[in-house]
Amino acid sequence: MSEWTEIVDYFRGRSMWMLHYCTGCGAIELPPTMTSRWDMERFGITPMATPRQADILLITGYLAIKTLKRVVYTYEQMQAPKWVLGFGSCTINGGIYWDSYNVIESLDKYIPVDIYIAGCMPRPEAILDAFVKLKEMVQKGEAKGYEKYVKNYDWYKANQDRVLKRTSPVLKEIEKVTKIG
Amino acid sequence: MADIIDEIKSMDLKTSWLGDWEFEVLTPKDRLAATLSYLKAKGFKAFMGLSCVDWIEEGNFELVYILQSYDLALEAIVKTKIPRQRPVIESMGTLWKLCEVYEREMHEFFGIEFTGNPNLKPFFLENWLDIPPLRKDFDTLAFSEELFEFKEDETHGIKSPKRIE
Amino acid sequence: MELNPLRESNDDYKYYELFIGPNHPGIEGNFSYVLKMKGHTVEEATPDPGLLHRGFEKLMERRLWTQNLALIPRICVPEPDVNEVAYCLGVEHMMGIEVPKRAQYIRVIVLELARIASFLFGISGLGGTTGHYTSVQWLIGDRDYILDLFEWLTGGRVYHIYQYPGGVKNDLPDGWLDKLSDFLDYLEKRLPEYDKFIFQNPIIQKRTVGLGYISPEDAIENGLTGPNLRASGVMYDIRKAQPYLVYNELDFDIPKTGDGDAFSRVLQRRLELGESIKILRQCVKQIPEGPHKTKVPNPFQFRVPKGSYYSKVESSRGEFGYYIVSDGDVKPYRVYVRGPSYSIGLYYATKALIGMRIEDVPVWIHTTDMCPPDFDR
Amino acid sequence: MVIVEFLIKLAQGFGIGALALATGLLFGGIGRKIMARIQRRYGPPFTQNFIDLFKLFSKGSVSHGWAFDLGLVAGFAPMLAAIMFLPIGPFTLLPSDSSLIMIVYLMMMAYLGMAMGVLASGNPNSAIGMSRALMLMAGYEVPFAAVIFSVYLFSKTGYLTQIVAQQSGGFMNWNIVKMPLGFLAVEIALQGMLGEKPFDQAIAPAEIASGPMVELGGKYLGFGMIQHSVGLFLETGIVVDLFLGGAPNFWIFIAKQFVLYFVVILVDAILPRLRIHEATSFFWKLPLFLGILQAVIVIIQGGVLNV
Repeated sequence: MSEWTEIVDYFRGRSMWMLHYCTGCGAIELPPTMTSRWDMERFGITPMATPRQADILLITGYLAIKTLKRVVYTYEQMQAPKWVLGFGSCTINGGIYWDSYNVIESLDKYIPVDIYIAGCMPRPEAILDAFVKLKEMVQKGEAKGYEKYVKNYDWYKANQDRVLKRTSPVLKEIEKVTKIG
Repeated sequence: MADIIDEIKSMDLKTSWLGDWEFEVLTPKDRLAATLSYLKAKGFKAFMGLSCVDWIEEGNFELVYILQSYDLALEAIVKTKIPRQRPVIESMGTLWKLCEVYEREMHEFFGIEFTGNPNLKPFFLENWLDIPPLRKDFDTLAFSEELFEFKEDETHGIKSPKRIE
Repeated sequence: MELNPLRESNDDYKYYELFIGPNHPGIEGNFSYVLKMKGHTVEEATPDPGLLHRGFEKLMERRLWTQNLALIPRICVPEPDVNEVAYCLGVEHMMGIEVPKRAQYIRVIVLELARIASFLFGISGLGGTTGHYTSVQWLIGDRDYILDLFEWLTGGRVYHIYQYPGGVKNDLPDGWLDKLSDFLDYLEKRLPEYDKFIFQNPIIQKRTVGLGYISPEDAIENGLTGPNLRASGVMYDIRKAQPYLVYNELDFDIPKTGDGDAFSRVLQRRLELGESIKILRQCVKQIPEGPHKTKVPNPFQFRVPKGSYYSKVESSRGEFGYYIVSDGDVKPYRVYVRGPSYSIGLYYATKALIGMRIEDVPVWIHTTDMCPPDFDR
Repeated sequence: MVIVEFLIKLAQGFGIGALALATGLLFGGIGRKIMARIQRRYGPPFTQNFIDLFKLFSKGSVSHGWAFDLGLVAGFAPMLAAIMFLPIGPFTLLPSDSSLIMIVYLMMMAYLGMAMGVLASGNPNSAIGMSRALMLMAGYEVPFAAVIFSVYLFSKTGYLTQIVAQQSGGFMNWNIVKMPLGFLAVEIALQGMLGEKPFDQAIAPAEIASGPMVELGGKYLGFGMIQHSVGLFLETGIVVDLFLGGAPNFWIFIAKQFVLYFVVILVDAILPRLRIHEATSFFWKLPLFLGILQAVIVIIQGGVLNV
């Protein structure tokens, strides 16, 4: 069966559909990547309108808490095999928003990331490079983030709930000092 | 242009030029509505923005209404102070409906109550339980470290299972 | 499945909810409208912002005056330079710094180039929503020439971080102005093609003429600015009315379309793009020799005197305003950012979208050229 | 013997189905390439659609109930069935006296099956998309029916092989020369049948997030793609048989199909999308007028002038 898997992986790498969800400011470099100058369709990468059809979830930059919730929904709606690309420094460690109260710091704690692209903002060449890398990884059968998600579902869910389903103030002692009225 | 300044001065309000095209008007809280409607009648028809400054040391919130007149090519910046302990002020939604959206934002970010504004629901933030974030005593770094920066093994109150590679 | 006996009389069954965004190709950026629909018609629209909220105003209070220059371009992604210039203008006014003539010209060049890039992006949005993909490909492709010029000048394609209180960071590289002229020649050659392909296209006209009419009174009352305001017939441009930088030395017109519908809003952008080319040509001719920056204190001693100031710049979307408050410290006390899309995206859309058919909603959104990062901040 | 004949027919049926699918996919791939070149870019390899289809069938998929599954099968099965009645070059698997009516009927069945499937997904976007698709069908089927009627009157038969035979003997015998108005009407209707701009309201990504396909993923989307590809083959094929004189062999047949598809792609590249009611009312105006005019001309020629 391993030959069959290899063939399947080969074709999966040649046809990766990307979800057309602009999660952050990195989305501004996607139109040049998609259009006539860089034309990522020549690698078989096409933007798709809905998560059901997509193979790649591109997290283009920082994630506000509100967006994280949508991203998790979206990721879970996508069908395996699926891959996540963390785009820009903000997804790695918060980047320039390292001290922001509304931006998560490390994407890998909430959903499994297969490839990070460093930089703010990464150039279209870097994006294409990441896609080609991902293609190689897929064809070698190395990009297995979605399996990691299934295996560690509780861990990821706990991390997500920690941010999304807060029931008490995060900074308790300060809350005691200043209360409205 | 100058007569407006003179008229405002005759109304017992402090006013001064901030730049070539803009002047500020300091008004007490109870005369805010009157000042704004006076300016609106004088041609400052466009409402450009509402902001707030948290003067934590003197214990006040300063509300800043930015108005624009297209005929005079002037900007009027109306400022009023309300106590930080009881931040309540009437809504300007009767003058500009648009203002209610800004008030909703200020309510969320500073915790100011606008009486008469029916729509003060959460706007930009979801499930926010701490003090309003743009207040000076809110420590965003501590918040960020507490909520987002945690080691993989730390539990933080939630039973966090170990990650399998 | 159970059928409700009250189905006919129950209002809940007449309506359904439809999300335009955040994960939807028809919305601009990461932003959402929750539409209450009846058939194909919108009955109620509720904006749901905050998906891009990063708390800029809080973060800026924690950084030095000059550190903030790296932060603020991120507020408006398609056209970041207006943020830097507006912030610098505010800081310079409060500190009383005189900016050299050459630096002012360079700033105008950067602003106008960014405006052209943003207009090309904005017009391509119309193509994307109406399915006119060839125009998207062409316009975005041409926009890349501008990004290349920026990259040569500043080192960054999207975020330039090129302005600094007291001037700009580097002088223009040798030969840059010639390349700029070449690009302008190229663009002027392309524009008639675009006019024919997009603005004279009968289906584009059919879909946008008469859509989402905004009267001048409505436009003023609801805080619309920039091309959206001018398309409604209120000919107010900050560059003309309250000239900053060297705009009073440059000769340009404010084109008048004045119908107030979706088509005239896009056409307004197209015509203003032509005026920007005119401005750039003059700048290339008139730019004086001289220093490109003045001496300012080092970043750790960079203190702005006590006070407040509202500085504003005409961006491609409208008025970008920075209300800056200083208490004399090395960090700003408070910075408030007035994004041009705020009033139209969060307030006016809730009125304008009512009664619109579902296929017109994305077209309306894109013709107003709203940019969610600038009101989410 | 009957069993052997049946088995041969069955094998031939599979073969024709596969052939139609492969041709449809290849056309789609070449169409993407042409589109890319118009848009000043390189474009995907022309085999891209095969890779996409293979990948879709290797993906996991979520079902939305039995009606969803059944609907998608009901969506592509009639398309495949219709191919069997179509003369492909000199070859027809199931010759029938009423093959024209049969094909038109089966084509409509396919869309209704698709409608049943996607409506079961319960997503409002697919409901809007499907209502648009059916409304558009109500638009293009009317001029198409008018043209079919004229062809019937002209050829005095509904047997496609016979219609093709009547057109043999050179270019001047083709129906496109004899009924130019009808061909024009069918060409416009073809744009709508294939769902290319300006008539791609049903899948408009920027408006309703790709409409009927919004909940389709993996294998289900694969079935949708098969339906589209076979539909492409069928719809261009029937126009070739009706107006372009059929073909002496398979290669000329697909060459003629490709010419039709090429025109469709060119129109698709330069026009944006109409609103749905504008599209339907457009079909009821110009193409319908052309179709009816053609029928009237045929009646006058045949009945009054007795040509």
